[in-house]
Amino acid sequence: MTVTVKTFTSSSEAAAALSSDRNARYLGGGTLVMRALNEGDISLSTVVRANDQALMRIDPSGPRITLGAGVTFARILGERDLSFLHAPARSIGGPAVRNMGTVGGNLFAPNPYGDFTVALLALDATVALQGGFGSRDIPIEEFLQSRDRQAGTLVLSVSCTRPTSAEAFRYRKIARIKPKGGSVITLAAHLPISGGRIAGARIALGSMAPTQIRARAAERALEGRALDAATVAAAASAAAEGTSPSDSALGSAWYRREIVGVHLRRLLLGQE
Amino acid sequence: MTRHRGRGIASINYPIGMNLGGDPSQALVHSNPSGKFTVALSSIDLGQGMKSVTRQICAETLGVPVEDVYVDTADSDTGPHCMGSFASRGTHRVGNAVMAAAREARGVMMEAAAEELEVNAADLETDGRGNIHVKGAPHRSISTKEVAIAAQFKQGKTISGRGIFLVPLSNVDPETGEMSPATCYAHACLVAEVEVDDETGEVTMIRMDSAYELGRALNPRLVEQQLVGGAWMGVSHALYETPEPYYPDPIHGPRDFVEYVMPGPGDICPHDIAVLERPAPDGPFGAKGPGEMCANPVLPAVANAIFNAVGVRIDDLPITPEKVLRAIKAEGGARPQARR
Amino acid sequence: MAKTALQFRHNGSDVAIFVDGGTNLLVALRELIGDMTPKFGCGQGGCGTCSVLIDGELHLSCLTLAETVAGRSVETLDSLKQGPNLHPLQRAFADNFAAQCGYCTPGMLMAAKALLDRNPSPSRAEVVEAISGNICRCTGYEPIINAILAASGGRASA
Amino acid sequence: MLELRKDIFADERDDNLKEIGKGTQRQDMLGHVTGTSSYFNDHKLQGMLHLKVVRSTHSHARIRRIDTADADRSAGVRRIIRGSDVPRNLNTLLSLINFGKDDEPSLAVDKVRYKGEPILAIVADSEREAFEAIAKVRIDYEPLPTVFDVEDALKPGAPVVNETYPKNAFIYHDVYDHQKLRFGDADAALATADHVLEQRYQMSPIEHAPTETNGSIAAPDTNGRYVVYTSTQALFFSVDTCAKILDVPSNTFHFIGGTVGGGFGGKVDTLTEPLCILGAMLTGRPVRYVFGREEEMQYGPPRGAERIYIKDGVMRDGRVVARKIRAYFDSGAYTRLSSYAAVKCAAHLPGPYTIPNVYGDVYCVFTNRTPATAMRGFGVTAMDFAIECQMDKLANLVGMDPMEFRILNAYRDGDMKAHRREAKNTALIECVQVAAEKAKWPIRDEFKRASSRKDGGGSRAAIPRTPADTHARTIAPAQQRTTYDRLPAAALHEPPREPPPPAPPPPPSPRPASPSHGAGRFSSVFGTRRR
Repeated sequence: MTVTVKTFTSSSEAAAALSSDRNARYLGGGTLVMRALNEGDISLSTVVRANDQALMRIDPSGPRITLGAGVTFARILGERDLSFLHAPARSIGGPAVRNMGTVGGNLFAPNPYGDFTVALLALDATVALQGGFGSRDIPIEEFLQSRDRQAGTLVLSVSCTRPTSAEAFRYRKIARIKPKGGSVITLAAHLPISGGRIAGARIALGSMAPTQIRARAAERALEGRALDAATVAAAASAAAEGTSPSDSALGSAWYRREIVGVHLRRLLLGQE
Repeated sequence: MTRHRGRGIASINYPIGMNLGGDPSQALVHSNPSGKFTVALSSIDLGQGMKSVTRQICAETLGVPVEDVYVDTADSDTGPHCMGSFASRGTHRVGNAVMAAAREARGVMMEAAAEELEVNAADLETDGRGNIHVKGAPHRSISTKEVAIAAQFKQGKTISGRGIFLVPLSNVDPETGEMSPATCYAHACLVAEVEVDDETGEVTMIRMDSAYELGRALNPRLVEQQLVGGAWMGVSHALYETPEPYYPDPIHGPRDFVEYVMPGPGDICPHDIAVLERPAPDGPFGAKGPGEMCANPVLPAVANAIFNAVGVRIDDLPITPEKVLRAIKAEGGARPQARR
Repeated sequence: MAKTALQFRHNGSDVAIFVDGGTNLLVALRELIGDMTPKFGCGQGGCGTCSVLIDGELHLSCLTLAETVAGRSVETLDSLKQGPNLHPLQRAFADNFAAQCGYCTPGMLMAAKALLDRNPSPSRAEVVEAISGNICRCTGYEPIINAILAASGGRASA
Repeated sequence: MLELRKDIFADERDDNLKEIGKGTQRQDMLGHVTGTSSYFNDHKLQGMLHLKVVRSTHSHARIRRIDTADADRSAGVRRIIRGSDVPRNLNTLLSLINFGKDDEPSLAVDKVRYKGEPILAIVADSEREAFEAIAKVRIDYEPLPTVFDVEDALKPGAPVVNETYPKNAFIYHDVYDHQKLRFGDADAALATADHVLEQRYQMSPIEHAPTETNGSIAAPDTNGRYVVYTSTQALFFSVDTCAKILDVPSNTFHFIGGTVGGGFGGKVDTLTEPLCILGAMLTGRPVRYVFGREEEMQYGPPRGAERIYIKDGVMRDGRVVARKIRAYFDSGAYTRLSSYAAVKCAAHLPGPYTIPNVYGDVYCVFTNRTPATAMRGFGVTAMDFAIECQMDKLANLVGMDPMEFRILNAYRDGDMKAHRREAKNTALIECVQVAAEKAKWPIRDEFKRASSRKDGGGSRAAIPRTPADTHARTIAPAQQRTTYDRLPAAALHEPPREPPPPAPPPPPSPRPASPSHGAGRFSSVFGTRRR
């Protein structure tokens, strides 16, 4: 049972191959699949690739932008129109990983990885999936909740909201190591302001649960209010509500709960 | 949100070599017919500079330029026995063995030169540039190459030498611990300045100032490599590293360089170092060994600086943000000590 | 085992090899082509010792499926020297004593080259970012940062 | 930034040397920057096989059964090596210097003592095929109670980790479960000290994390020898350890190494060479055994954890008058080198200070974790952390500046150290003075004028009256021998053996019928009373 590589020109063929073989994994940038192969993961015996140019497409125009699943973080950093995504893209890996890692792969990256997905979650993303029986779009939250069962489907692209202003979207990754390290927690906040009040707040957290999650209590504390110190304090104190962080090599659940509010407050107040 | 600065110090000494089996090392030195020397060792260069420092020791002892010496390490067929590269023993033990071997080789070289120049070997000296001449009469000179040719093809002499360094065995008294654990000691004192975030427990290194006494800096650039890299490792040990983050509970062990945390290139701070040299009577040109002890003072200096900054003592390594935060919370908040 | 034929440019020369399914580029370079300059450090993408340039972009060869470089250009540290002359980065690493055990050096040099090829006079922060995917356990990074700054004509100091 | 303070101790040095003191370029720098420095793994051998080990999934368990039937038939498998295939499947590293008892198998046979302990070695055509075979091995374990805390391990009734040391402690001098240091009367001095401070310090393990992982390549060479490319930090330690374990003369091997991608102590243990060579012997092919990064981090030996209790007595004027220390080295499941670390640590007490009454007990304790080994600052790093944190607390307690406090207590030339040797060539005071100067940390003139070369010796040179332990422990020599241990007790007193003949016949098999050759030891002994 050695490893077979299957390369297709269309994503639908790749999706079909993926869904018909339990030991198949789709090769994006290689940071997950090649590592698994290198480390002797024998549950993986078929590597599926697609040379479909549609997977590489970036559609940066309009109120919702679309990123092909095969788009690398380096490419996002090269797109001026996507400057709101530069901070999350830059927070991934070193330069080599950014040249390799893809938007689609990041959706599958477990803690302490998957930082870009935190940003996408805050930006109300939808994920376009190609399964054995056709394609469909699902909200990113639904995707993340069922991620373990998505191994047989192929992600085609991700679309997300373009923030109305630079201040409306904030992102921060807390790592032990500078300039790059694994996430202790990752925070993203999309706070559209309408008439001086926050309308449609979305706060997303990484490493605060088995997958990226929304901090709904903090969102409620912000919704309909002006972004002032009192509101921020209320959101910060609610930040850990509903989260279920784990102990890991990078920090304990206790520590993550203790600091998530501190970092949310600093993020929303623009403090270092 | 408050960040507090603090300074802490630590001073240490460190034993050179080990008290096991006499801690021996051997070296062989020989010349080829062009007067170029090879040092054969089984000692390991794992980055500390074994090949380079023994090369300088050999060149100095022989009285030839460093370019005329090449050090070959770690082939069990050609290199004589060495205990290995650990316990800060490389420079001292292996250096001494190389020095002894080079001294013996130099003796033959000077005899061969004396025969060519028709003088007494005791009246000759080396100029360090590849020539041997009569003391006080530099024009009565012969090159090491000419000497090597003469030794090989005319006199039938091998310009070579053997060296060993062995420490007298020292028993350890079971009742009192009386022993001779090492032959000499290096010393250091280090001042660390940190900044502590009292809401997250994060500690940032601001700067380090240090003084290291290591016998003699045989090569100051190699010493600098050890001290700079070693202090970085000290910071890493102090604040970051463990394969068992919940020791003694052996859970959540890191599997990669993301989970095993060490300071990155963005975490380093300025470090001003002074090197003192009090030659060890038994060291090669007085050298001790900087390789291990350079990390040691950093750990307590950082811990003491954290106390100075926020008034908490963390006695468990590594001093993670979590431990600092727990301690600050247990104290009811940061209690900055007198600035110093 | 079924083998797949693979052709690509390696340091300016065309090479052709047969790879097993799943072979990574690091293994292909070292064991099939014999270029030992990229090193194995983790196989996880965490240390950068296997860094190479693919079509001029920095990649981790251990996480690159070998057959994905078909028809592309791969550069390793072995491409840096021009004849007997060291590349300015190699000279700067030497002058700054930026290597101890030397094992991370090939990856560091490739990361540095990827930076300077795009940004000939980087700031210290940009240098730090450029080597942030590369682990060095010996030097404490300072001499490496200084070497890259020196090679770029920047200021080599802390 | 490095500054040479040539002004200090200038009278003790000859600075007119030609090569010494120069910042000459490293001999290996050109190789490093061109990538041509040759590490163990940079050797490509024809027909090389790959070795991977099957590791225990339990921290402590009896092995009931090992079923390799499916693995044997797995594609590409050339050989599965069991403990019974290892000629001498029990060793301890420092047996080469007659220190300690053989306590660690190359491959576990009846019991595993830490999670990740090797049980089988699988030699296959490719790494992938070795991984696939590993998945097909079935091992039936009977889990045993575990112990992970050093103090718990020493309690009566604790699970026995390593039957060679049934009390879970290394035995020193055949009698004690710790190394003692006794100098003066610490208890009496503590009773009359102005302040007493007792504290607990803990260091968790630390991983060496060299960028190059541990590994070796072994290959049959001409004339019956084996060439071994290795990452070892100690070439002859590895040669002789392999000769002992594989029971062949040491000159069967041609070890090549010397250029290593970082070690920091983590490449002293001869972790990969014995099985790698055995694989080459049993298959007749070159074999590579290299650790993956997770293996290196989890099962490569770390710097062991240490727990340290310090009780100090200090006078109002800042003089430390007594220091009492109890320290535990967590050796993990086997001895490796921790036994020596404890001795080195005892000798290091009480740090670089002249303290008239010092009392130390240092234990090397076995627990069910990955065996520990040497690392940069071995035996000293954690103790220095404890001592220097303690010194800071003491200075605080008596209201002294911490720099001045250290100068006051620093050892000086001529002082008697606690291990009963005169301090010579000391320089702590000067280091503190220069560090203070560099950091612009003000100290008073009297402390600026202090010198390591002044005011030592005299009454400070005396060995104080030292009471004998009133409750000296009379532990019977715990010599429970295991079924593997073939070394008769008398062998401990054997004179060094003659080196093997220069040209031995090629070994016909890895297990020669001739008498054991591999037991040759280095020529000296670690000190014990019996000598």
